[in-house]
Amino acid sequence: MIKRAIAFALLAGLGLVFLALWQGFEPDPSLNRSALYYAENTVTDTGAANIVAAVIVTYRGLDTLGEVTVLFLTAAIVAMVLRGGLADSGPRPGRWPTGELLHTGSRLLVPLIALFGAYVFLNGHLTPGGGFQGGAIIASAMLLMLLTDPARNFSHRLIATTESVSGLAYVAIGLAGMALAGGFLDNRILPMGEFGSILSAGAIPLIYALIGLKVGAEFSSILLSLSEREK
Amino acid sequence: MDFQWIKVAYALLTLFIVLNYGLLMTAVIQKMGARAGRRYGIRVYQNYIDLLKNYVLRSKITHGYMYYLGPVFRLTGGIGLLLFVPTIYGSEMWANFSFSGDLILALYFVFFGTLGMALGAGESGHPLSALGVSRGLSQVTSAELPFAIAVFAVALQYQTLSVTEIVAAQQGGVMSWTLFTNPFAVAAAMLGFLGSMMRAPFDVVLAPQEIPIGPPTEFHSAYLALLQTNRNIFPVAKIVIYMNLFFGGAASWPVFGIKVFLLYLVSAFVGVAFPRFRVEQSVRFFLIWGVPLAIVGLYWV
Amino acid sequence: MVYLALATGFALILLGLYGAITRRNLLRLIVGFTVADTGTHLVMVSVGYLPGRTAPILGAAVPPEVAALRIIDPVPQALVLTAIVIGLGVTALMLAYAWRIYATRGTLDISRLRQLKW
Amino acid sequence: MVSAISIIAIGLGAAFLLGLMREGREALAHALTVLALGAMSAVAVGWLWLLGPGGAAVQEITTAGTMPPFAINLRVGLTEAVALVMITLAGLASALHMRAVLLRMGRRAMAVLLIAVMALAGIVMTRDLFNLFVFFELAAISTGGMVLLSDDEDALGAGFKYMIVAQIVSILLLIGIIFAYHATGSLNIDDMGGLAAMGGGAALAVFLVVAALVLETKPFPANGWALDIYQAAHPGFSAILSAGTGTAALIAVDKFAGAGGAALAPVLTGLGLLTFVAANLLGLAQTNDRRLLGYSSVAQTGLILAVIGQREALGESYLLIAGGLLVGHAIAKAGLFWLSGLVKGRDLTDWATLRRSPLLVFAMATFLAMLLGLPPFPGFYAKWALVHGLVASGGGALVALVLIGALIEAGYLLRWFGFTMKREASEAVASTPAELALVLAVALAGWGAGWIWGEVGPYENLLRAPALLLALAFLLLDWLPARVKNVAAIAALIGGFAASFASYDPLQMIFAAIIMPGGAVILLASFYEHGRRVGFYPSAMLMFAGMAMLIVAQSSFGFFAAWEVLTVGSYFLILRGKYSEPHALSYVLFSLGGAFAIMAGFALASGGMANFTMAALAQVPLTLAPWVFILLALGFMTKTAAIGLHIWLPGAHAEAETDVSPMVSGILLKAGLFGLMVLMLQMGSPSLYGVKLTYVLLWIGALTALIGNLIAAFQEDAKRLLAYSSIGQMGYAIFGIALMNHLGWLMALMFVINHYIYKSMLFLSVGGVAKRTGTRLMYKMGGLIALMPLSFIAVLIGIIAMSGVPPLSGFGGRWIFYNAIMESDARAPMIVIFLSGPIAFLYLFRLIHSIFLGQLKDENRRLREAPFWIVLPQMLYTAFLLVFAVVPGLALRRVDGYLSTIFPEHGLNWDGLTIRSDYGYWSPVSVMAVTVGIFASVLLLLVLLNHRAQKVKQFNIVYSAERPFRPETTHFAWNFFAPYRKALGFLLAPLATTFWDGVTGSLHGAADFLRRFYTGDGQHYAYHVLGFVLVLILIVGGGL
Repeated sequence: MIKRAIAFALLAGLGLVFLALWQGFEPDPSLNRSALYYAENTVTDTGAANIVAAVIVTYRGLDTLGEVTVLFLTAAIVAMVLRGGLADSGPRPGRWPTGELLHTGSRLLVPLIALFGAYVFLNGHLTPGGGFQGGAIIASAMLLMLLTDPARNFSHRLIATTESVSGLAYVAIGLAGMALAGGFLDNRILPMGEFGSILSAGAIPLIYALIGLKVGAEFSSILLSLSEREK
Repeated sequence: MDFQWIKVAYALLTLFIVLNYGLLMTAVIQKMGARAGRRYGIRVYQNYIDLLKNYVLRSKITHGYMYYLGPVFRLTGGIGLLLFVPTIYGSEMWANFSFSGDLILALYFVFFGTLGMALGAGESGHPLSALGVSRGLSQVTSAELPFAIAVFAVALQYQTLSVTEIVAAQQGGVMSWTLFTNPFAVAAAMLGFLGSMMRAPFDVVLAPQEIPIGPPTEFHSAYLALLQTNRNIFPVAKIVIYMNLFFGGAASWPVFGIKVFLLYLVSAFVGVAFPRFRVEQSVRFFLIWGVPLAIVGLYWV
Repeated sequence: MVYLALATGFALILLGLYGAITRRNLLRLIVGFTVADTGTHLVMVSVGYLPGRTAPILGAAVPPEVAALRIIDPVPQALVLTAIVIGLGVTALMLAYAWRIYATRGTLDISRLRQLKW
Repeated sequence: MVSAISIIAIGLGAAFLLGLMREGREALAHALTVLALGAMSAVAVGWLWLLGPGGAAVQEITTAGTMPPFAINLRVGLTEAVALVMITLAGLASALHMRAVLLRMGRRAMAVLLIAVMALAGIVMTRDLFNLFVFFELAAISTGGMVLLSDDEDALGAGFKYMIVAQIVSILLLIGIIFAYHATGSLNIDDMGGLAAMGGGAALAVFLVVAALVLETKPFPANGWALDIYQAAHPGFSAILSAGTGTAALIAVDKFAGAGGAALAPVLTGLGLLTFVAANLLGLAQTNDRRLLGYSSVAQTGLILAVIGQREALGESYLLIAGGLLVGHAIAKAGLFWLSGLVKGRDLTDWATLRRSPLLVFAMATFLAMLLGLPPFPGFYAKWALVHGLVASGGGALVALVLIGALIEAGYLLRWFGFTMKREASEAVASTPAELALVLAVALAGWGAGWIWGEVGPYENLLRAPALLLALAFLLLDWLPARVKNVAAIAALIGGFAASFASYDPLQMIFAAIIMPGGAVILLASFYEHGRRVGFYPSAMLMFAGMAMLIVAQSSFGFFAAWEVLTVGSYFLILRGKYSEPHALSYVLFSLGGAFAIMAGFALASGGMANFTMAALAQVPLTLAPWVFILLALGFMTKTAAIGLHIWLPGAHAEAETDVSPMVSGILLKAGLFGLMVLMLQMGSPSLYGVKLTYVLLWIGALTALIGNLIAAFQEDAKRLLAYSSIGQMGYAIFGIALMNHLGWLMALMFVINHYIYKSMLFLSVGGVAKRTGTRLMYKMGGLIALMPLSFIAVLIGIIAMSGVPPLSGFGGRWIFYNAIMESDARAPMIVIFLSGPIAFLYLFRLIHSIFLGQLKDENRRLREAPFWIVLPQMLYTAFLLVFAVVPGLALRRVDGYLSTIFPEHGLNWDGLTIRSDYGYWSPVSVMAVTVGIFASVLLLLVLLNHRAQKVKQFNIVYSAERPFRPETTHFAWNFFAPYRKALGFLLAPLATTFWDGVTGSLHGAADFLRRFYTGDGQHYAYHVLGFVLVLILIVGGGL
């Protein structure tokens, strides 16, 4: 009881802080200088139509690299954690076989979902979406497959290779930016292309593709690790 | 100051006079004490007999080197003390070896004999000797306190540490004696004097009336003779210091004789009148009565 | 509208945290944090919102020349994306921990993880 | 030079590359990891080299080809480069250290390690607030992963608690960041300056960011999670956590501090100091080594946080201080964590196993010294500069807190070192050569850092001081046999004296004479030791080097450094004694406390100036002078063991080895006297509230003399007796100096020589006897005069000299003393010192009687004289005492002449053989001649009468007609001065001991009570964090 009261009091205090923030908040009437810069210069700087994508991949590319790394890291740690527990997991009761509907449906859906994922990350610089979204969609295909056939063996090797190769390529592109263009992760190492077309915006589509693959692989890896615990 | 060998002769003469004086005086005072107790007492020349007897006795025993040297230390302490202090004021001849050092030398030389004796007694291995030393050191060191402070008061009063100059400052009538110019210091010093004389009520160190106890327990024959000799010189030497510091000194041998006798009588008188203190009592006594008096004396200056 | 979204975000944070710091079950605790994370993301997006504007994607609807007047702030959106992914990573990690704790200790009660203290 | 961003690229690339590897190729993966970390370190070191000695400009690194604030940028300046080097090297070393566990856990674990290091580097370099968040999250997640490397099952719980806290922190941080962005329209930290002053949510936003960043530095009390991690994680990772993560978090706070404006500074300072003091206090109650290191890490980080808060006040020395503390902490803590990986048990006492390997002990000592800020390590310069800087800006209270915290830290760290050196050791450490090499390399890096700080700082480089280098050289010689080293040590002392002989003034000469030739004489006794005696010579020479540097020090810094050096050396030396563990600890704590007082005193006097000559003490403004005087005198008197501060001495001196006791008693104590003399020479006698401070010193000296002597008289242990006697003797010396007149000083100086001689001699004799009898209890001895005559003679001469009985030289001291006090008006303390005088006779007699006289015990009948090499120096001293007794003019006259330049009045006159003062006279030769003459005559008489005396057997005594046969009952020795105890025992009440026991007891009690705050429940830790933030906001509320 005391514990709840303390928790309540503490959160009430935090709530007061938030209240003060809330009261003091006023939406900007116009874009602030950073946003203004992006609005005015994204096209010339990067050639991307999706400003958010430009910010993510180029201007704040280092964040995104870190973000990808977070997933990589989590995948690695989750694998470590779960593998470490192998000895403890005793035999599990068998499962009900999955239904025919799911089987057939997934055969149809998995390629479509994967294709959609690829579309999303390849068009990230033009339309809403991008590498993360695309990657997540690809991973959902994976999830579907796992649901269909929990016993199925996936190639860890393939996933790991995809994950690593795309990661390495990402870093390599970043370094290439330093060598060939204005700095680390500068997207102008590739031609800017025509604004609005798929092969434009320099390295952004390439990076997004790598991110998409990597994220997809990492999510898959995490899902796989978790599901293998269930076997 | 050039050293003259004749001084050695004077020193020996002083020694001779003091020794005889001491022998006679102690006997007289002992006799007076006995008479006061309605006893007959010893013969006046008894001390001579005892001394000679012990000198003549031969011993084949020693407990070791320190034992052997103990009485030597003791007697050296007594004689040295006598000779480092000018005996008769105003006389180069009877100033003996006082050119070697001042009052401080005398104060510290007292311990020369004490230390040697204690060491000799210690080596004898007799537990009662050691016990006596323990008592003696405890008592003497605390009796020394009021005395030392009083001495220092006197030194401050006269702004000198030289015994001769202190005596010189007290010339010109009885009223210029320290006894009257700084009575508290003198009172304190006299308490210390009683303590260091090892007479009743502070005689538990030697406890002569009971079984043998105290540092001399194991000493006999010639060793004892040396100690006895010292027992007749050392008190006189000490009294000489008191006389010089507090009672105007002595400008001639007769004055010397009278003053020393009277001072000695004080300790004897107290001894007859008071019961014996245990050591811790006497330690407390000196700290409670002696030291405050001395402090008053020190601030009196 | 913005204020409402902001308030909702803050409320979600508090709600989520309340769950996270009072529930003893590790899984509920993780759910609490997920809710709080969502609230945080909502707050972030709300702060970048400018009333009456559209998404920062150029094209036919928003030609680059007038972008400055038509779009909302793209930065919080980018940040939120990153934050979401990071939150996801942390959640996955916490779940893995919870599983491992259950496997080794046989409990999901956080108050029984007090071996280290003082 | 490649761009510093390649540190991030290399880390990431290697991590991804690891993903490509097949299972089962762990060795290759590890090689790749090490290679990558090596490359990262190389880049970091390269930049440090370019920015430091190379003088290159700060590197701005932009990304995406766009200028900040529109794209993320990074920056590497000198500070960042230092941090990068520490982080990458810590990572590299840990990767090597954790090889076994990394191989077991596989390539994923290595990838996590790489990413952790990379993320920390990112935190250091980035200038973008959100990017900072990303790197923080990376660091947090990888921490969560690295915790799993531990074998400790509890690590899981710790990791989970950590993640709870990390979640809360990240929520706060995100909210703060987004509102900061809203207020400034930028995410760049460089645009955040003065942000707090902007309206809207800006102030709160800044506050939330600051709170989150500060929480990353693990402030008290919201740091329970960190402690659990430290305790449970693999030590290799804890090293990174302490050296790397802590560094990165501090750099982050430092970066953002500008945004908070002036109001933030006091908050950071307060938090930092609170953490420093509280964590150190709680550290006192720890028994688990890694948790202890955790507390210490937290504390050190807190201190640096406080320094960051005081950045403005510290001005240009800021970098020197913060960097020094940071580097010292990082190296030491990483090294200690790695060491803890080698120790099997987790209890502090289990570290005793290190003792089998001197190299590991050396490493541990190095690390602890670095943590404690001892010379010549960076922390020493930093602490000195910090205290000076704080004093200069009026932060006296801060100084007090820093020093108290540091003292508590010293308490538990050195107690631990004591355990290591003294506790029961199980089997030796099983360390591979690689692990050993790693730890040693880190220790050497610490020395290297010390060199660098010495070079770049505004002070002298201590590692350039010839004396210190000479002492350190003995570390390299430690593989030689003890006797060879002894020859070298004696040669070094004599050589050192000969080399600087001509440059001393007479005052320095006296001290130099007892330090160097005097030390050499004592070292003669060390020849009796066989074997290698590992550690003895470096410690002893360190002490001698400190002393030698002390007496010639010109600047306050040099003086203080020398003081610390001699303290450290003597601590190691004292710790060598068999049972000296607690005593060495109390010695070093008192000494460090004293040293801190000295440092504070100097800082106060200098007004913050870096270079302050000792001579300038004379110009301290009148308002400050008394306080400076008090602080310095207090410091010096801890060394001379003045009353109240004396309780360390008896144990330390008594339990030390036979040849160490004379060194620490005869020589070391004089350092305090030298300090007091220099102090009064420069400052005279300032008054405080109308009381002359030297008058207070008179009282202290007198009371010390009284109590020291009195307690000595009641000791049964011979060496403790001598030790208490030293206390008393130092009381006399202080009294003499405090008299502030010619003869008082002359006496004190004579005392310096005399005390050296007779105390060294007595300690050696007693030590030799104790060596033979196997006990130091005097009542168990007795009658040894026949068996050990030479030792007896030494003690005899020693006690005669010491008691001041004519004709030996001790009397000279007394004579000068009486003349000196004749001039003084201070009568009350004089009385006290009179009281203490005769008591010396008591203990001295007891010493010689109980050991050498009385009854020989059965078990001692077959003893031989003490070893030749122990007796030899005693005989040299005896000879010297006899000579000095006759011709005290040897040294006295020159010193007297020198003192006339300081106190022109009331000197001595030299009239042939007679020495005259204003009051009295003394002729040493005559006294000796007369005494010897009389003695010889009387002896002759006795020999004539008694020449055939034969020695009788032991029990041939008059004993109530019985022959006693049991020496135990016949030897009157135990409680020898029973009547005295009855009369004066009340003075012996151990008030000081009770007082200090109370202080330490209540500190421990408080620590034990307060640490229950860390309940171990992750949700409670969450409360702590939230509560911390709220309280902070209440405090800051007005300011922001």
